[in-house]
Amino acid sequence: MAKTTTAGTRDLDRAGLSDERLVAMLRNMLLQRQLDNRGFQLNRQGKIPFALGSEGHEAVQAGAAMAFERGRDVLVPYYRDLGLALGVGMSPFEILSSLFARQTDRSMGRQFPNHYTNHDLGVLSISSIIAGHCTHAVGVAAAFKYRGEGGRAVLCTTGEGATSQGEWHESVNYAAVHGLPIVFLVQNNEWAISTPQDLQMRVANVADKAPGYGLPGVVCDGFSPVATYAAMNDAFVRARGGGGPTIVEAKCYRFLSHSTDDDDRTYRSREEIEERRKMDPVPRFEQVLIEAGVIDEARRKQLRADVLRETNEATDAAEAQPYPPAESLYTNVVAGDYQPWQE
Amino acid sequence: MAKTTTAGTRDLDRAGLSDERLVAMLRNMLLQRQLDNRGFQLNRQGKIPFALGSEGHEAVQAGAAMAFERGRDVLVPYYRDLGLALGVGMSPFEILSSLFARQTDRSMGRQFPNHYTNHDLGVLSISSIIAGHCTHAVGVAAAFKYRGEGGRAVLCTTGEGATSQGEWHESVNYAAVHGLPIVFLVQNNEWAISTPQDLQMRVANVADKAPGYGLPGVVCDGFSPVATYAAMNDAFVRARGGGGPTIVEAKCYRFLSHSTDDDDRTYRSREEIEERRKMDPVPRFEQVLIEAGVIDEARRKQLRADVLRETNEATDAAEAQPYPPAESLYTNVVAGDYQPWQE
Amino acid sequence: MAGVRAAAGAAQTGITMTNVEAVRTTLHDALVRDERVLIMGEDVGARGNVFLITKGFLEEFGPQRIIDTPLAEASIVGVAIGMAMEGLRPIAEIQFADFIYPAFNQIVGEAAKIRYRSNGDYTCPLVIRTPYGGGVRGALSHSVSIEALFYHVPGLTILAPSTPADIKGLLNAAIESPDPVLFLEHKKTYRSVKGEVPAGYYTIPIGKADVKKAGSDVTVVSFGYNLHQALDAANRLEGEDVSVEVIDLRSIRPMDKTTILQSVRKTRKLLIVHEDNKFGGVGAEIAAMVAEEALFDLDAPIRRLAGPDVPAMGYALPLEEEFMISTEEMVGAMRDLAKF
Amino acid sequence: MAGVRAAAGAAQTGITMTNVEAVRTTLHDALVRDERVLIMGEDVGARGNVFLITKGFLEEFGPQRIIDTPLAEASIVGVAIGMAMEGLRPIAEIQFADFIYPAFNQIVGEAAKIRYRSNGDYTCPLVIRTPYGGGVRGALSHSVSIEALFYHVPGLTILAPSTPADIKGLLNAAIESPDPVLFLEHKKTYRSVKGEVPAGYYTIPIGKADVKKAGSDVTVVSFGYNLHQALDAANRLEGEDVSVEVIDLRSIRPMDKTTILQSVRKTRKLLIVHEDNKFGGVGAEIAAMVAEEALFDLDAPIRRLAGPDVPAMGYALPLEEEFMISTEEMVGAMRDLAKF
Ligand SMILES: Cc1ncc(C[n+]2csc(CCOP(=O)(O)OP(=O)(O)O)c2C)c(N)n1
Ligand SMILES: Cc1ncc(C[n+]2csc(CCOP(=O)(O)OP(=O)(O)O)c2C)c(N)n1
Ligand SMILES: [Mg+2]
Ligand SMILES: [Mg+2]
Repeated sequence: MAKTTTAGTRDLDRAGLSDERLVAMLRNMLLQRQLDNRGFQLNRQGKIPFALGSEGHEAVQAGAAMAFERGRDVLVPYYRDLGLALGVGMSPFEILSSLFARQTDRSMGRQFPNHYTNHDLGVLSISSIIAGHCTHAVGVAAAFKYRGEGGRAVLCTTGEGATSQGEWHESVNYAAVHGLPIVFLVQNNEWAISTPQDLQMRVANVADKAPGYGLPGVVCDGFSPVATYAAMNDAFVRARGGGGPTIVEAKCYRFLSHSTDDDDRTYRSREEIEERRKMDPVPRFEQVLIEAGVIDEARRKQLRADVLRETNEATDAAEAQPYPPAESLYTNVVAGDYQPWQE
Repeated sequence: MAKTTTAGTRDLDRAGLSDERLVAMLRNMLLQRQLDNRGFQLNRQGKIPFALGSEGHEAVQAGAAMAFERGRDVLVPYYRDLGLALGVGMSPFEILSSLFARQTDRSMGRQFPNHYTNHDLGVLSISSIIAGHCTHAVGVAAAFKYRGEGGRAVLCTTGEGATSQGEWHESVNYAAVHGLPIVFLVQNNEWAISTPQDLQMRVANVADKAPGYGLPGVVCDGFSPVATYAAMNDAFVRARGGGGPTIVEAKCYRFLSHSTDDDDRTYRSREEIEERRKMDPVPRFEQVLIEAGVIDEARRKQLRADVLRETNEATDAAEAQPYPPAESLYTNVVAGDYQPWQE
Repeated sequence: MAGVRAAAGAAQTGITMTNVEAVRTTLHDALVRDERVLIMGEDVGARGNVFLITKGFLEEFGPQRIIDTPLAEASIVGVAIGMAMEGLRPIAEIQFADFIYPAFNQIVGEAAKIRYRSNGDYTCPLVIRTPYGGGVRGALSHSVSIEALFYHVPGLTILAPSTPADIKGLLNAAIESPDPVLFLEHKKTYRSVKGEVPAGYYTIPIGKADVKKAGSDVTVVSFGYNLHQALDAANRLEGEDVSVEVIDLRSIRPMDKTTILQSVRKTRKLLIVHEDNKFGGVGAEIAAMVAEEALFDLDAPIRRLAGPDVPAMGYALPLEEEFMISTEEMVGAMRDLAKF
Repeated sequence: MAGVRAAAGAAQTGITMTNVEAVRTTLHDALVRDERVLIMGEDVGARGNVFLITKGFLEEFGPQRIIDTPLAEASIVGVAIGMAMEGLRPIAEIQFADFIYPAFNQIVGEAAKIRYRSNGDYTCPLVIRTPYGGGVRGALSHSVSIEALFYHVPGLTILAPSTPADIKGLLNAAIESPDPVLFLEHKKTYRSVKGEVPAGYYTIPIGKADVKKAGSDVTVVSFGYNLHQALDAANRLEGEDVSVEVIDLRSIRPMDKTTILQSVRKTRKLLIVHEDNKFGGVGAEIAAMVAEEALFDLDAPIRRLAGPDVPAMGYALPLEEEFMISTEEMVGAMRDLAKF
């Protein structure tokens, strides 16, 4: 029978991470925050039609990315995974090319922002259809197992709202029955657009759903990158070693409106947001590292300056790129030339 | 937090049922067995193209039907629910009209056998698409709650295989979130055609899935009509009283092949079936009632003779009916006359 | 295409409103009129739907009637089906048409067949509303058209009105209908199309197209956002002495044979315009019907101007523009056909 | 229609087998040939599929390659998609076509768009096989045709071969294809249609129709079970000196314009026959294409003989017979058209 454990604390229990890796996580979080803000800024400036923020998810994603092994593991993300995308190796230039829908975007300006693809890095292409990607993640894990590629695992992410979808259920169940190397990371930010968790499910934790699949379910503090790393690393190690899937629920919060098209003032209180803001993982983790002596104030400033510069450079470079040409609409429908009426 | 309890024993703990009701359950079981056999017989005689048996499910269905309140509750069955259909008031003639696809069938010979409909009795029309009916059951329960019709509940049945479907998950979750008056009865007969339970889920009991929805999950002995009645009655009482949904799992067995189109020798051992046959609920419940002095041998014989006569009469009467006319193919597509091209 | 006017023809007195307002007020009136009417979907409650169509409804009608569902489309439609079978009049919303696929089984496998399979013992008076269509930078999964995935399905009714007055009349007809209706709202017309809406309750019969502009040289059949462009194009061609009749299909299933054939027999030339991909789009059935019934009345091949056969418009502006049919292309096609 | 012979034309030496045997041996060879090939679905293991197509495969190839999945179609297709994206060549089975609806999202929303949305960064070489069609007393949910629900979708390939030789060649082509293929097998032809199958590995190009019988008076386009009836009907009409050309469409998306237009330009008369409902069926696109490209080559209206526009055939024999198109009806339609 599966058990539900709670991993993670907020102290600098560093979970075996070196100073270098702790700083790398902080850098990832700072860069995510910076790029995130840039998206909203560009939208306000009228330069891009849409942006979707991940503020409040930085710690989850930095921690999860740190547990991910580049070149071995595969990421099947969802649209709020900017930090994960960066964490597994995508560049700010790629992110901004996607925001600007430029030719240098890997999808050549086809995809909505935040719908990354990078086969080289093992980042699967996703649609906007909530939970539609979860079965794909399971299929990749099944391929690893079929080919006997021990030591590889898949990271499949969603929000808590996505767990209501039938396809999420089918994915977790299939992975459980077949004991596949996969980690289901649920980033529980309390809201699905305007729908709060209690209209989505009757349980307190998404992780409570795990025993019904015969799986371990773990809740971790998604405001702490170390706690998330620890929980995710356990799950990854289990998956890579043939121990099967885990559901990890990282409790976090969505600080911003759902997207630039949303206005959260209609459905949630300013007090709730302020309350959660006190836990803001970015300044908190900076503080933790400073107090632990891992970085000093100067290094903090330096890091902030670095990610700003990087973001500025990437913004300018991406903006300078051309749109994809209109003719590119017709390519890559299927292999080769494509006409539904063949001559 | 939900807990999983196990209800039911095999003794004649009569769960408050009068002699009359105990005998009614037995009669239902005998009739179900008889009609079931008749279907297979007619198929072997080449009189009908298809039949699907429910042998091994008699106790579950007699018990569940006894907990159902006619005229108040609604049944959303699945295709193996012959005993439930009878138990809520459908006649052998209706069943046989459906097997023979005669004009007197409520669907006018449209539906596959075992896909009942009877609005008067509160039996919802279903498709063959596994779990497709579960959301409908939830919708009916939602209507009861919306209209403030306390004291009414919905019975939604499936096999254990159906619980793998995304739509089953969405149904149970919706009902849980909204606290609806519904009982999900899962008739776990160990097989889904040729697929055993362990290729369907990684948990030992379907009822183990209930806590993940914040619901009570109950396992009962599906070879005992009294045990099933007891578990189902608790669940119905809870639902009718506003206590929300319950998942009841009745452990039973499918004694026959999946249908007349199936041959189970390819995928399960004769030994397994023989072993389960020892638990055959029909002779066992007869024996229980005889030992308890509720019926005697003569009454047993009489009951058997009664259901045989009833079945024979219904067979003759149904067979004598005409097929629906070819023109009836075109009616009831939508209300009124129907042409996709309107003139 | 901001500021497009609703099609002419109606000398109605009423209020001028946008398409989105027409949806909103019609839903509101239905809730007031009939207790059996419920609205359910994702974010229809406190948020008031992502286009603010149901804004304020939660406060006015309460959470029993304005239901924020879990994020699961199959259950949104499926639960609504159960309610409908039990006598309520649910209006289910799919937040964007692109997200209707998970509910396909419930719509096609279930809702459309309930009356038929039970031979009328049960019915399914259900409305499924959803915004569709492109031109709003929605990229691959916020801009598809879906009518062609459903219009083949017996038992379903599909409506796609283009003007506020038609929206009101047909949405009322959908809610009155004793059978399941898929109600499609082109999101680019939500705020860009305005028109007068008659006061009071009325319905428009399902299955009737509407001649939005009379003409004699070419018949154009269209609907949705394209309809407004087609009217613009037809108006421009008046200057060139080309007289175009523009038919607003409005009802996709059933379709109006009489109106189309009457017009084609008069103009002897047919152009079908729709935003969705051409191959297997609804234009195919219209062309096939005319080729079956009025072949010798035609003076030119039947022309379909439709979306290219690629999965969707891209996010980048040039990709969206390339996918969408421009008014200029319509002018060109009408002119060519007139001259043929 | 037991004992129908496979369509003529091929002077192939090979083995004579039924359609179901052709599916079986082709799958078997693919498993032997290519380690990346897996078969997954409900009851494909010990049961060997409900039509015994994969019987014995589990013993021969093991449970890692012959996967009895949980009862959940969205995951059957979805997991196969993931495998395909990761380089395997899964062949997913939907037990009956009627049960494909829950997987609609994965097929239409996902598989069909993966190459496109990633601009070729990822591909989805996936085959989805499923038995479809009626005439076997399958009633409402074991006899539907589904091609029209999918043929509108860019990015998908849809094949529906009718003879054992075509099944082998096109199933091999499907497995070789780097893009998702929906492979439709008419279940009434499984055991009733026999024919010779060339030995050795071969493929038939996707998108090519096949003239199964040459003729000069009328062109008939059909596929599936109907194709064999159409050949019967055409043969009967030879006695009346009516020469019918019968084209086996085989590939539903893409479709073969050249073969159809060549034939129509010769016979000047077109009859389309398909079992699925008429309105919005694939016959609509064929008629529309011809009305667009060859209108003035026609000497008669384009005729479609198709299933009635009701949700499905019923279980009672008269309802099934009324739904299915009889060979006599085909004879009548061909004769009428020839005389037109
Ligand atoms: C199938 C589907 N339905 C609806 C939507 C619209 N939608 C986009 S995001 C979202 C909320 C998702 O919530 P959650 O899973 O909690 O993730 P979060 O956005 O909170 O990170 C919704 C309803 C969609 N994209 N796909
Ligand atoms: C969506 C769907 N997929 C597949 C089938 C084919 N099928 C019919 S019954 C069945 C097994 C169902 O097993 P279970 O739910 O355990 O019920 P049981 O038949 O054992 O009572 C399957 C796979 C179907 N009817 N619907
Ligand atoms: Mg969320
Ligand atoms: Mg079972």
